[in-house]
Amino acid sequence: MSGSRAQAIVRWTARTVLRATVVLWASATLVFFITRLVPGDPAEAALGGPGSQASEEALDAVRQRYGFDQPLIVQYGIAMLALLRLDLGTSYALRQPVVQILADTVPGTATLAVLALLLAWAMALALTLSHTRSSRAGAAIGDTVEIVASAVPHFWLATILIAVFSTALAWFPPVSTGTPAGLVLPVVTLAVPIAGFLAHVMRGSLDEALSAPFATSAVARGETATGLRFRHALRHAALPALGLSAWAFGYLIGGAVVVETIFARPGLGRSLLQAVTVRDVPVVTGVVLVSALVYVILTVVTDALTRIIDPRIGIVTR
Amino acid sequence: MTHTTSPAVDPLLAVPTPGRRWRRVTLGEVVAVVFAVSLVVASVAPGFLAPQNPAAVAPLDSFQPPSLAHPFGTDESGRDVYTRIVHGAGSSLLIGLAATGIGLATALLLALVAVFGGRFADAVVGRTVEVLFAFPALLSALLVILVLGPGPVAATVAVGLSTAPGYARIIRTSLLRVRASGYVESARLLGHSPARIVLRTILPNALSPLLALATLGVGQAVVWASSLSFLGLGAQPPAPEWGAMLASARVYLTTAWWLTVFPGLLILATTLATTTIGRSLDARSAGWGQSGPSGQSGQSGQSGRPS
Amino acid sequence: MTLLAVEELSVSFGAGRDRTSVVRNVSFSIAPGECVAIVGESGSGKSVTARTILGLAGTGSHVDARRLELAGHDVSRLAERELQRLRGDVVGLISQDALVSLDPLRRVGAEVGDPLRLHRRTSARARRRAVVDLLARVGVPRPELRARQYPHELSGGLRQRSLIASGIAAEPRLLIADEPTTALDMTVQAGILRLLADLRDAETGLLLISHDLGVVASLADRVLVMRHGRVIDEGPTAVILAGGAHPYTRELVHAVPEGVPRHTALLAREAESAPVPAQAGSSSQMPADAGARPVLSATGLEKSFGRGSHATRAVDGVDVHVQSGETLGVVGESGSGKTTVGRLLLALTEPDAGAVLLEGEAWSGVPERSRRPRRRLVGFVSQDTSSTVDPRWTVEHVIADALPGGLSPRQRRERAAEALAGVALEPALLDRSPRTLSGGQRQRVGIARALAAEPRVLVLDEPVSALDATVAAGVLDLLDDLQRERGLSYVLISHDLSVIRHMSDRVAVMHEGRIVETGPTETVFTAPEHEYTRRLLADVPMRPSI
Amino acid sequence: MRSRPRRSLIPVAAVAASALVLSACAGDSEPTATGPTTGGTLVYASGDAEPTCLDPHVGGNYPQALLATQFLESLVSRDAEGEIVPWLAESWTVSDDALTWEFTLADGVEFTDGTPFDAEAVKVNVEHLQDPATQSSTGYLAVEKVASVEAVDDLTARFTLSEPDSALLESLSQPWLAIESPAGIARGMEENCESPVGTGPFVVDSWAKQDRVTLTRNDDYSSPPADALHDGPAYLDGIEWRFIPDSASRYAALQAGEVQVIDNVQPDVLVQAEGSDSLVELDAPRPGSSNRIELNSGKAPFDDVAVREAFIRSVNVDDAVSSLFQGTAERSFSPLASVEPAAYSDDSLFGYDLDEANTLLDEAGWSEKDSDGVRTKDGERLTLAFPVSTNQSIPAEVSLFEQLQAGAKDAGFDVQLDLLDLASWYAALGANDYDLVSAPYTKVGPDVLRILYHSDGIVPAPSGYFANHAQVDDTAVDALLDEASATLDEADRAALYEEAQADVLEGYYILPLYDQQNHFLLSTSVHDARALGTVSTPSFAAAWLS
Repeated sequence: MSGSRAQAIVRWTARTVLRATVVLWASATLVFFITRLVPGDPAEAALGGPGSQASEEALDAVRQRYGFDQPLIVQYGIAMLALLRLDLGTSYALRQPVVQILADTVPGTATLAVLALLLAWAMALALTLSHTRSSRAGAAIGDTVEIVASAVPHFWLATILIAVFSTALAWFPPVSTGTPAGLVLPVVTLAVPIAGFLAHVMRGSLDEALSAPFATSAVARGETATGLRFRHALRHAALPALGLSAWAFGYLIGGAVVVETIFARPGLGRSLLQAVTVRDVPVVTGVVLVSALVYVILTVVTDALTRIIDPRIGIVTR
Repeated sequence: MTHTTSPAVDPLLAVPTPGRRWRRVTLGEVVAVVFAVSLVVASVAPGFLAPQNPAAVAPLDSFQPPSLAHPFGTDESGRDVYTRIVHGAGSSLLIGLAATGIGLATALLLALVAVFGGRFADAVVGRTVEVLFAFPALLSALLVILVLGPGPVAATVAVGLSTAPGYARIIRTSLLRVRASGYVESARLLGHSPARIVLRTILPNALSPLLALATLGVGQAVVWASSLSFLGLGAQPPAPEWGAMLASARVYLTTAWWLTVFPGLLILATTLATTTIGRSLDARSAGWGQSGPSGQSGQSGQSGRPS
Repeated sequence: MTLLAVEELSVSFGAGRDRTSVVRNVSFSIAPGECVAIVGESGSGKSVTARTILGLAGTGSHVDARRLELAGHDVSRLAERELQRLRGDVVGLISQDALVSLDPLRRVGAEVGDPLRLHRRTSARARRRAVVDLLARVGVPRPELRARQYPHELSGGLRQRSLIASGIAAEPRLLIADEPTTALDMTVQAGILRLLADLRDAETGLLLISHDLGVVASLADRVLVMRHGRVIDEGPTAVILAGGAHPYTRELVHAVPEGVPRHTALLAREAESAPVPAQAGSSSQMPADAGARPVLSATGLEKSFGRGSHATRAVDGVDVHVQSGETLGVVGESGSGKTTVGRLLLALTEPDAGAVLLEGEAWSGVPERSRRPRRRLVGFVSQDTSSTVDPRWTVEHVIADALPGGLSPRQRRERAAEALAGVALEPALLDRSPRTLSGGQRQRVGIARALAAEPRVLVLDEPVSALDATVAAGVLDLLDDLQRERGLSYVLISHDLSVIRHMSDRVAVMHEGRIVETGPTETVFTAPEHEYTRRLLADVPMRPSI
Repeated sequence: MRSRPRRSLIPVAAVAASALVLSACAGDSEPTATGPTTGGTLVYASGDAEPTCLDPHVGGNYPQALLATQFLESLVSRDAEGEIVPWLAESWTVSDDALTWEFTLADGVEFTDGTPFDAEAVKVNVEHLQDPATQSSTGYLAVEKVASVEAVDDLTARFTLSEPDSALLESLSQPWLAIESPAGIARGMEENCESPVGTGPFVVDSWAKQDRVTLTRNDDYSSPPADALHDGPAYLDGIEWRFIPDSASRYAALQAGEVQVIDNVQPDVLVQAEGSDSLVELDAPRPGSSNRIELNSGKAPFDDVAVREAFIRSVNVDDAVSSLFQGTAERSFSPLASVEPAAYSDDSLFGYDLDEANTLLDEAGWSEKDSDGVRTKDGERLTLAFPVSTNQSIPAEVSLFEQLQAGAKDAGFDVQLDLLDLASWYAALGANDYDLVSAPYTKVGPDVLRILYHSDGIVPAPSGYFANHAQVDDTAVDALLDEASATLDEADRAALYEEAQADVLEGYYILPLYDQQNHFLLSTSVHDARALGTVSTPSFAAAWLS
C-alpha cells in the first residue's frame, strides 16, 4: 500500500515537473516571438530608443552583440540556450542584467503579493463566516460587498485609501517607507478585489456544504452551528478558493503594476510598466517569465494542497 | 428509489408549475437593469441625458465643485463632469463590449477547435490555454500593448485577448458537458446527423451561458481598460472615457476630489450592475436547465479569471 | 412508557398567503423496542414528520403540536442548545443516502465518533476504540482500517453501515431511519435490515420512514400511511399490508408488482380479486415460437474500460437475443454490467469483441453513417428522462424531434399530441417544459418520444426506478399495454426483481459482467440454478404472505 | 586677453531670480529664532523618471542633473543674476582668437574617494564626455568645439577649441559637464553609473533601484561655488532621494511628513499650498528655451507664414494658462526662458484675434469650410497633426493643448492631438509626421537658440533625432546664430541673439507659452535650500532642518 503510494507520488511529481517545464518553455517561446513583433529596430531600442543619437556604427555593434542580424530561428535558439543558463540578457534602459533587476525587484513584489493573498483569504473567510444563509438581506449585502470589492479598480481604491487613511486620518504613510506601516495600504489595495472573488466562491461552496445531506446528518448528531461551520463546511468552502489562489497570485502581480506605481514601491510591476513604456524587451520578457514561473509553482502547490485537503482526488488519480 | 422531499423545501414548490420557473426579481436586479438601461441610453443618445457639449471648454469656469449647475462639478478646463461622464459611457461601454467580444470570440474559436478538432487539437489548445493562464491578465495585456503601442484600440484588444484563456476554459467545459449529456445521446439515438446535433443541440445549449458570461465580463473589462488608461496605456484624454478621465483626475485629487470620485463610482456602478445582471441570468439559466453554467460561470470570471 | 409521543402535529412552511401545510394533525407514539413505520410517496410529509422530531423541520417552518415529547422532553419548546444535546444522544438519525450523508472530507472514524465527542466526555483514544467497536458491531469488516479511510473509499453498503454506526454511537433510545436501504443492492439491503432488527430487539425505539413495503414488512410493528400530509391509515403491519382500511393503502399495496403475473395490470386490479395467473403461461410461451427471428441479438460481447492494469472488464462474453414482441429482463446488482450491455445494444459504444445484429444485419462494427438510418428502430427510455431532453425544449419539440422529417408544423403538433395521447397524457402538456412535469409525466414523455420514432425494440434502463410506487405501477401498466398493442420488443434493465418478474418473458441474470443464468422468467425465479441467483432471491425482503 | 567676463546684460530675470533663494522668503515670513542646526536626513521625493545611470555624462537628462547637483560640481556656476561665477575653477582667461581658454583650478580640493582634483582630472572628464563609448549626448554636444584639454600644471587646465564658442562657460556650468573623479571613471561605466564620485557636499552611498538613492554628507567638503550661502560641509547628515512617480502620492507623502521636498508640483497643489503655513514653494524655471509650441514650417500648411500667424492668432493662450496654471506660471512671449538674461520678448505678435486669423486664412486660400467647420483648400482639410509626448508634457499642459485645440477649431483648424509614448513620439517626429509639437530644451545660456533654430538642426541624426522642430530654414537666422556663437563680447552677442529671436518670433515659427515649469514644494522645516542659477536644480549644500 505505502509502496504504491510512494510510487504514485513519484509519478505525480514527475508528471507535474514535466508539465511545468513544458508550460515554462512554451511561455518563453511565446514571449520570444511576441516580442519580435514589437515594432521598431531592436538595436535602436537597445541604445535608448529613437530619441538617442546613436550612430550607425553603434547600431551595428549592438546588432552583432545581441545577434539581431541572425535569422530568427537562430536568435530563438540562442535565447533558449541563454535561458537554460538563467541568462535573460541585459536591460536596454537600465543597462543591467535582467536577472539582477529581477533579483532586486522580486522580493518586494513577492512580499506584497503574499501578504495581500493572506489578507484576502482572511477577509474572505471573515466575510464568509459572518454571513448568515437564512437571511435574505444578509445574502444581498454579502453579494453587494463581494461584487463591489471584486469590481473596484486598484488605482481608484488606492486613491481613496490614501485620501482617507493618509491625508485625512494620518494613520498610514501614503508611500512605501520600508516599515510595516508602509505596507498596509498597498496590501489592502491589492487584497480587496481578490477577497471579493474568494469570498464569492467560498460563500457559494459554504452554502452548498451547509445544505448538503452530510450537514444535516452532522446536525442530527448534535453538532452545533459553529461546529458545523468550522468542522465541516469550511473545508468545503476553502477548496475552490484554494484552486483560485494560483490565479489570484497572477492577478496580484498584475495589480502590483498599479499599486507599486502609486505607493512608490520598488518591484516587479513597476519595472514592467517602465519597461513597457520604453519598450525594454529583455525586462518585459524577464518579468513575464518570472510570473509564469510563479504561476506554475503556485499551481503545483495549490494542486498538492487540494489533494491533501480533499481525499477524493488523491495523488493516485489523474 | 424514490426521492423523498428534502425537509427544508416546501414540497408544493417542489412540484413545479410553469409560472414558478422564474425566481422572484429582487430589488437589486431592478436597480441594476434600470442603471444598465440608462447606460445604454447614454451610449446611444448621450444628448438625451446631457444636452451640453462634452468638449466645450470654459477655462474661467474650471475646478467648480459639484453644484446645481454642475452636479458632478467641472474639470481643469471648465468642462462639465456630468456631461463628460454621460458622453463617456459610450466609449467606456464600447471598450468593455468590444474587449469582451474579442475575448469571447477568441475563446469560442479555441474551444471549438479543442472540442471538435480531435484529440490532438484538444491537447494543443489545452496546453496553449494553460500557457496563456500562466500570464496574469494585466501582464498579457501589457504584452499586447508592447506590440501594438498604447492607445484605446490596443487597450481593448489587450483586455480582450487577456480574458480569452479564462473564457476558453469555461466554454470548452461547457461544450464537453453538453456533448456528453443525455440529450445529445438521445439525439444520436434518433439518428440525427452530427451536423444537426452540433447546430441544434450542442451549440445552443453550450453557448447559452455565454450571455451571462459576457455580461459579467463587460464590467470587468471596463475596469481593466480603465486601469490601462490610468497607466497611460489606454484611451487618452481628452476622450471622455472614464478610465482616462480618472487617470487625468488623479493629478487633481487633492484639490478636486469630485473629478476622481464620480467617474470611479460610475465604473463601480457599471460593474455592479453588469455583475448583478450576469449572475441573475446565470442563476436563471441554471434553474432552467442543468446545462446552465452553475458553478462554472457562477464564479464566472473567477473560475477562469475575471477577465 | 412511551419513548416518543406525537399528538396533532402540524408543520407548515412560509407565511401569509404562501403558507403551505405539509404535515397535518399527525399523531402516533413509539415505545422502546417498538418499530413504527411511516409509508407514503414523495411529498406525503413523512420525512418532514421525522425531522420535526429532531427539531430539524427546516428554515421557514412552523411547527404546531399538542404534544411532541421525546423521552420526557418537550421538543417543541426546547431551545436550539438543548435540542443539540438531545440529537445524537437520545435520538439518532440515519439518513437515506449514505453516499452524501457522510462528509467526504473527513475520515469515517471521525464521523462515526462525532456523537461521542459531542455528548460523552471521552478521551480521543477511548473514542477511537469505541469507533472501531461500533464499526465492528454494525458488521464492517476490518474496522480499524475503515475508520481511517474516507467515505469515498468505502462501498455503498459499508457507508450505510458506518452511518448507522454513527447514528447509534451514543446509544440513542430512539433511532429514526429515513429510507435506510434505498439505493442499496438487495444483498446489502438484507444485511442492513437485519442490523436494524437487532437494534429494535435491543429495546431501541425505531421510526422507519420508507416507501418500500417490503422493507416495512420485515421490520415494523405498526405502520402509518401518509398522504398529502395526513395519516390516512394506520394499524398493525399485517393489516396495512393486507390493504388496510383506506382505498389508497390498497392502491399502494397493489402498486408493488411483487407476485403479480405478467400482463396483469397493477393499478386496475380489483383489490379483492385474486391474481390471475392464467395468462401468464401462455404469454411467456408466445415469444419462444420456434423460428421467430430475433429482433436484436448479441453474441460474445466483451467490453473493458480503462487501460493496462487498471482495466476493468465490464461485460465479459454476453449473449442476448430479443425476439419480436417479447420482453427480455436483464437483472443484476449495480456494477454487474447490465447498463453496459444496454449501451452496447443501443450501439452507443462498440464492443471489444462479439457482435450485435439488428434484424439480422450488422449493428455493431459498422460505421455510424450506415447505422444512422436504422437508429430509429431501436428506442431508449432511461431512468431519468429529464436528463435526456434538451433543457430548452418544450414537450412538443422533444417529441417532434423524434418524428420523421418532412412534416408541416401543424402536422408535427398533431402527431406529437397523438403521441402524448398514446401514453395517456393530455395535449395541454405540449407547451410545457419537461422539467416542469412530475416524474411520472416525464417518464411518459420519454416513452412517447421513443415511440414517436416507431421503433421495433425499446431498451428500458431502470424505467421506473426513480418513481413512486403507484406512479411506477402506472408506467409499467402502460408499457405492457403498448407492447401488446404494437408488438414491441423490450429489453428491460432493472435491479428490481419484482419489476423484472412482473414484466419479463425471459430473464438474464448478470453478475460481474457475465450472464450467470438465463431462461423463462418463472423458471429462473422459482427454480434458480445458479448459486448467485439463489442468493439474490433470498435477499429480497419478502412480504409476509397475505 | 581679458579676464573673467563680467556683467550680465539685461536684468529681465531679476524678478524670477530673486525667488530662487528660498531662504529669503522663508526667513521673512518667520522670525528666525535659531541659526542653522547640524544633523538630520532630508527626504526628497522626485517625480522625474528614475535615472538609469547616476553619472550625468552618460546620456544627460534632467533627472540626472537633479541628483548630480547633490554630489558633483562643475568648473563654473551661474548666479541668480545670470552671471557666470567661479566654482571648481577660480578664474579663467581666454585668448584673443577665442580659441584658447585657461582655467585656474581651486587648490586643495579632493574627490570623495581621495583622488586630488587637478587639471588632469579636468582633461579626463572632457575626454570621457567625448568618448563615444560614454554614450553622452548633452555633455557631448556642449564640448563639441573643444579640440583638446591640456594639463599645463596641476592647477591650470588649457582648453583648445576648434572654433570660437561664446557658450563655453555656460556649457561648462551645467551639471552634465560636472567633474568626476578620474579614479571613479576608471572603474568602468557600470560601476560609475551606480556611484559617481565627485567633490560635492554629498556622497552617493547606495542606490536601491526604483526606490531611493541614499546620499551621505561629505565631511571634507570645501569647494562651494562663489555664490554659496554657506562654506564647508553640509548641515544635513544626508539626503534620502526617493522616486515617487505618482504626483498625488508625492504630495500626500509631503503632507504626511514622510518627505520634506517634492518636485514636479501640480499647479492646483501649488495654489492649495499657498494657503498652508507648513509648506513653502520654490519656483525655479529652467533655463534654455521657453515652453512653446513649434509650428512645422517644413511642410504644408505651415510652410505659409500667413497660416502660421493665423493659427497663433486663433488661440487664446492667456485664458488657458491662467485657468490651468492658476497664476503659478507667467505667460511667455520669448523663445528663451525668462531666467536667461538674453531673452527677448515681443507680446505684440501674439494677441488673440479670431477675426484676424479668419482674414489671414481666407487670404491664404483656406476659404472653404466643410460640414465639420474645418477649412479646406483644393479639397484638402486644414488638419494639424499634434503629437504629444506623455513623458514630456505634464497633465496641465495636455489640458492646455486641449483648450487650444478647441479655440483653433473656431478658426477652422482641425487639430489632431495624439498622445504618444516617447518612442512613438520620436518616430512621428522622425517621419516628419507633425504640424505642431511641443518640446522643451534645457540648456544654460542663449546658445540653445542655435540648437533649436539653426538649419543644421533640421538634418536628422542616424537615429532620426533632430532639434529644429519648427524647421526654421532661414539663412539670416543661421548667420546671426553662427556669429553670436563666435562673439565673446557680451553686448554684441546679446544683440545678435536678440535679432535672431526677433526673426524667429516674427516668422511665427513658434508660439511661446510659459517658462519650463520647475516648482518645488518644501516643508517649512527645511531652511536655506536654493535652486542653482545654472539649470535650476535644487541644492541642499546649505540646507538645515528645524
